[in-house]
Amino acid sequence: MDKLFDPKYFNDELAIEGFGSQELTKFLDAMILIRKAEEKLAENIENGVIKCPCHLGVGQEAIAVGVSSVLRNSDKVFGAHRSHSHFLALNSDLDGLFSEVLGKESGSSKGMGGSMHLIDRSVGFEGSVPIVSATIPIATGAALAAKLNKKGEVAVAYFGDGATEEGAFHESLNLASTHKLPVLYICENNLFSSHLHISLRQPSQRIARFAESHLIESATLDGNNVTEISKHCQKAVDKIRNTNRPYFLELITYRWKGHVGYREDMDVGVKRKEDLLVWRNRDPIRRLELALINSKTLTQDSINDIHASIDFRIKESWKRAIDGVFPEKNNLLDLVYSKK
Amino acid sequence: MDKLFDPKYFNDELAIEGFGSQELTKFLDAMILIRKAEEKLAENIENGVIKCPCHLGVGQEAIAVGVSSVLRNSDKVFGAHRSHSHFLALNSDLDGLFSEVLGKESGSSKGMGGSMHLIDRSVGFEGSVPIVSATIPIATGAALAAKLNKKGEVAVAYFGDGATEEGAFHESLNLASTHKLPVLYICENNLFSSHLHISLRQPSQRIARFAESHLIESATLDGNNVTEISKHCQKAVDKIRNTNRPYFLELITYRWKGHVGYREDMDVGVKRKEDLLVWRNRDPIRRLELALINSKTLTQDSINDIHASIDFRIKESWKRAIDGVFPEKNNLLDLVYSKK
Amino acid sequence: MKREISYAEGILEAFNYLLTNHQNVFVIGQGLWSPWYVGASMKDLDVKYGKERVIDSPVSELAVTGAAVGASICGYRPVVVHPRMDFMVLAIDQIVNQAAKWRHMFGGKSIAPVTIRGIINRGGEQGAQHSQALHSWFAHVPGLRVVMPATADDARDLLVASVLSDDPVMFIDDRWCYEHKSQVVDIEPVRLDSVEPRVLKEGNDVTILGIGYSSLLCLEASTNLEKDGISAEVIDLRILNPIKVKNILKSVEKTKRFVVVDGGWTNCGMAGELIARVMENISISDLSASPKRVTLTDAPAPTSSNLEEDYYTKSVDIEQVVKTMF
Amino acid sequence: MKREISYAEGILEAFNYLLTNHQNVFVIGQGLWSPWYVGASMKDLDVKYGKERVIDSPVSELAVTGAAVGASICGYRPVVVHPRMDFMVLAIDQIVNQAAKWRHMFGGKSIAPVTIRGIINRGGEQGAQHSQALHSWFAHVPGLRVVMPATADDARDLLVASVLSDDPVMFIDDRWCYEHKSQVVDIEPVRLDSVEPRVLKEGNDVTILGIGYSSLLCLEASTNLEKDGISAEVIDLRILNPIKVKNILKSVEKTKRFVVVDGGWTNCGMAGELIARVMENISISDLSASPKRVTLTDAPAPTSSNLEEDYYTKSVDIEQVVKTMF
Ligand SMILES: Cc1ncc(C[n+]2csc(CCOP(=O)(O)OP(=O)(O)O)c2C)c(N)n1
Ligand SMILES: Cc1ncc(C[n+]2csc(CCOP(=O)(O)OP(=O)(O)O)c2C)c(N)n1
Ligand SMILES: [Mg+2]
Ligand SMILES: [Mg+2]
Repeated sequence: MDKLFDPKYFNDELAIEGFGSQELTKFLDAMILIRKAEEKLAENIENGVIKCPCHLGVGQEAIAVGVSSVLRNSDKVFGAHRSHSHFLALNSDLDGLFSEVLGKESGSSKGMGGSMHLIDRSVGFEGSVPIVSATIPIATGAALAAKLNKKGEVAVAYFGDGATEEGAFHESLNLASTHKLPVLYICENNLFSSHLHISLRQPSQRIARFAESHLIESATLDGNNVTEISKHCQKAVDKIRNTNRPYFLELITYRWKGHVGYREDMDVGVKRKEDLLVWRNRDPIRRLELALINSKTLTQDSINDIHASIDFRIKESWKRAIDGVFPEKNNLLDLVYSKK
Repeated sequence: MDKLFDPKYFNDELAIEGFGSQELTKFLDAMILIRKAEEKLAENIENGVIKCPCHLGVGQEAIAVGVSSVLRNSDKVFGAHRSHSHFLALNSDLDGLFSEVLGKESGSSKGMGGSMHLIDRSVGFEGSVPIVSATIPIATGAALAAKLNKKGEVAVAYFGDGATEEGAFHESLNLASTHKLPVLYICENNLFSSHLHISLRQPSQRIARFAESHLIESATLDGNNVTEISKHCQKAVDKIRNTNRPYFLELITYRWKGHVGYREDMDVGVKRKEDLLVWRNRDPIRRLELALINSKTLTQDSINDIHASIDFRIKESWKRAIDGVFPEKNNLLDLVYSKK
Repeated sequence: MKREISYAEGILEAFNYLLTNHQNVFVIGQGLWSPWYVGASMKDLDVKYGKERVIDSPVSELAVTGAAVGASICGYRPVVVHPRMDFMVLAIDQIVNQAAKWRHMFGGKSIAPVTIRGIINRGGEQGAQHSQALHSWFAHVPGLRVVMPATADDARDLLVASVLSDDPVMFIDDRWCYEHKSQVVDIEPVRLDSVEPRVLKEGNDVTILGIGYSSLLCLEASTNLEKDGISAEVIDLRILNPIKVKNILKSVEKTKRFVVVDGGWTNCGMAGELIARVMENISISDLSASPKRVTLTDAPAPTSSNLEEDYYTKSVDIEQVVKTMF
Repeated sequence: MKREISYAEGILEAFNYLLTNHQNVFVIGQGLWSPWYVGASMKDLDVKYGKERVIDSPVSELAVTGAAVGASICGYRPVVVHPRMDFMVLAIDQIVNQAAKWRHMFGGKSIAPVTIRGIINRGGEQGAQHSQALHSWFAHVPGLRVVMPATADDARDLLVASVLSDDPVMFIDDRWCYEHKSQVVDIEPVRLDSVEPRVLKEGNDVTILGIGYSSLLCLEASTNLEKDGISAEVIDLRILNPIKVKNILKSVEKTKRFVVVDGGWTNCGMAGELIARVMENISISDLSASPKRVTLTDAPAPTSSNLEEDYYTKSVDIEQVVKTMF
């Protein structure tokens, strides 16, 4: 357990038994897409094209990809402020993301939300919002709806370690545990909330202890291991669907960029260059690539092709986003109330 | 542990070793005073003289008496909606309570607060308020003040099992644990929040599990055993003063009256006559009286004298309260802002 | 066929109607399995519709409200019940940051049609933390529809309309209205956005606008004013946000005098808002006196009965203010 | 000796003054050990005064605010910093139910002199949940003093006055003011309850009242209006609760025209309140035009720069409204 928090460990190639090459390639593809999409955003934050605050999740790609691999479109997924990966892992919709970040009409929220308000209901991504912890009760309510409608839906809430310091988190866990609601809580424990390390905010680094206190089954895993996450989530989600009980998954990870914006070694004023160097060895993408090459599932060349093709998609999508139009002025007032 | 929640157990005389007869008599006196004061209130709620909502704690007297027995006047104590006992255990001020409940000028809050807003700063009772959980962060802040002023003060927060469902409770425990604040959390777990039994509100009856999740030292004890509470609190408070660390004490008890008002076997519409019958056997007063008689510390006669003298004090105090005057009309506006 | 019902019965009829006719309606909140604190307004709902659809909750205002918001996003029409507005403030993030903005910030792709029943429960020596009337706060927030009925028929029909509205609605319910009686016919759902301020009584000399329970006080005052030869037109605002003023302007243009009565505090309250609305929309020469407002005493609620007497507005206070305008 | 400082420097000077001269002052909130989001306004405080008195906190708005309230009850003078008002709504119970009522409900036997610094941080495509200006809400609450400076000298002097006041104070700070510069002399603490609305610029034809950053817009507008031959008197409200109107009434009686500009939403907002205050206190014949208000667009904040352009008030919007009154 302690090793999970120590970046010296878990740096080797992933175990890939039980996964087919197609599935593994999909994981790799999805993670690279997310990584490169966020790097594109970083580049355009730095050069000033993007004005909207962006919280990048570079380094944390395995989580969304692993979790999404076991979900259905009818499940209800909610994100937070750092949710590009949650969105892209479900729909690979670069255009929707890029345009949204630029405030364009063609964005996933029609340019009304920006980076911090993404939505794609067609794949069950029901929305992300930046008020820390706010979607935890909302996802819990989606689980209540799922329990009432008896269609076997699962609700998913993504949130960070910082969010567990908000009362809403604890209230929600109690509600889900008491009323037996089918919700999967995913805590991306990247050890930081903005500039503050978890040791300055909580008496223990292990968040799953809260699930235990609410009698919710839980596990703490390597958040940079997409195959393990996928395998474990499959079991968890099956259990949730069968029992209507919540499940809590804590995933230990690390973000490579600052809290907000494009910088690498600065976190809203806090330097952490040395730490970052070590944590980079736990790169979820490199670890999967290693496994794929060593197991001869893919060659370095085919991996290079994947990179190249994603680079191309990103370039094209970014161009479309830049060329897109802004929302009509009347949206400002017309969207406040429903017409019904 | 489970036996604590089962009213069949813990019905015998108390262990009194280590306590002097004077101290034991003080415990008894204080508990009887609280019991009879609340019965006086019940009588006057029933006959319509009291209009202000009163939450009576009959049956839970041992807790406040045990806890208060180890506190100093410089400690900072905060209560909630059911706090007559917390107030009286510190100051025996019947006049202040009775007048306050009647909204009289001579009340502890000058008639501005009623039953749910009691205060007596001379003994460190810093205030009680009925917003469930609200004084938990406030007491935590009093502990922060104590840590800063380095005078060895301890902050105390009394609250119920229901209050632990509020986010403020969890946020506070994390704050106290992380910042090492000298606060004693006292959870009076009477198994009910208004009409709802804890099993309908939480997945476990044992509240101390939350202290564990926040890495706060804790214990769960019989809440109807004044000697054990006093002894344990002495240790806890010493530890808090020495280490500046929080401590959490869960005390299992049962209230005999309804959630609000004078009724015995009805709880805001919920009948629980049978349960109450069994729980009455755990009467904290009778158990101490038994011990005192069996150990020949007091005779039945001297106990009867205590009862009689308290009856008299209550009668006199109630009369004074009834005869008291109402607050001046100008208080309404004059108390809104300070003059400085 | 007309029948007379009380406000509390109106609420109960609305719940029965909604739970019977709309499978996606459910109710959640504290006390629902023993709803003693809301009089008869929720009697036996859990027995009739089951504890799965009438859900009592832990003491967790924020998560419970958020759960209702979440369920509303997923196709349900939940009603969250907060026995007191004072407790509901713990849930403001979900009401104001989430529900009220959900549609707008997602470009209209999702809605959060939750109804929040916030109850004003004051008087009775309950004091500062159990007596607040914070309706003006919610009226301040774009995206939230705010409803505050005064009469039994409105209580019923506007609750139905609130739950059927595609927007989040703050339905504010004043315990002091619960005994008020009015005539009703069978429920015919109306669209919430079609509801305008309602003229409760016609008159010629002064327009008295009430909000919630205050409207009943205005009616009372108008009856007494008649004896003094003053014919007051009484209007009940009903919808606090988004606000509609056409009826009010028409009335003020006729009477040339305007008084607003609100049971909330003065500063940034509903009463001042209505004075401002009227002033920006009529020409000054249409008025024969400065507009006035009657509001709650600007202090926390006291407990002492002696002070409660002064604290809350009585119809005679309204009468006095009106008389100064002639 | 006079010096010129910026608003952000004014805040920093106030903190330095308070932490140096008052041992019972401490600061708590999110980000205090890395206060990048408040510009230079809190630079190095933790280094200078120690992490025991400048406390960074977990993401727990409610408990942290409550802890400050508790410490204030026990003799301290804490300043709680909320980087955004949007987050602060999670702490409303402690601000509104507890601190604002503490003195009154305990008969004056205890006070809660906490200062809450709620920051308005909008624009920059931050969107609906990171841009709110909810000052009107807090102004609604008796027991809470609400301060909203526009200028650098006020930022400094009113923050000092807030912390030294025996009442709980909501000190509202608009990021858009941070670069504003003004002349100051050395700090001479003033009593918060003696502070009145301030005439920033004298004029004869119209009174334009601003609130916080809006006051700076009003100044800008007044300069342009001069070119059109309109002499505007600009007043900065400064204290939103309890409100004082003497200076404003005097000005309106002189100019006979009144416009209020506020960066908050319309309904039950500060702008409407001031129209009501003026209307109830002057005689209608004193006005030569209906009073007007300029407020924020009644919608959640958009993110798209295209819409932000329309969403926020510009000085030209004020000019246009003023011109319609002549
Ligand atoms: C209620 C609230 N408080 C504070 C913030 C400011 N804030 C934005 S993100 C963040 C850090 C949250 O940390 P965590 O939940 O661990 O997520 P991470 O950023 O690490 O992904 C904070 C404090 C906010 N958006 N909402
Ligand atoms: C924030 C808030 N929510 C709800 C209530 C209504 N209420 C008053 S007391 C109470 C029960 C609290 O139960 P518990 O904390 O166990 O205390 P007990 O009444 O058992 O002493 C409730 C729900 C309230 N006063 N405040
Ligand atoms: Mg984190
Ligand atoms: Mg209890």
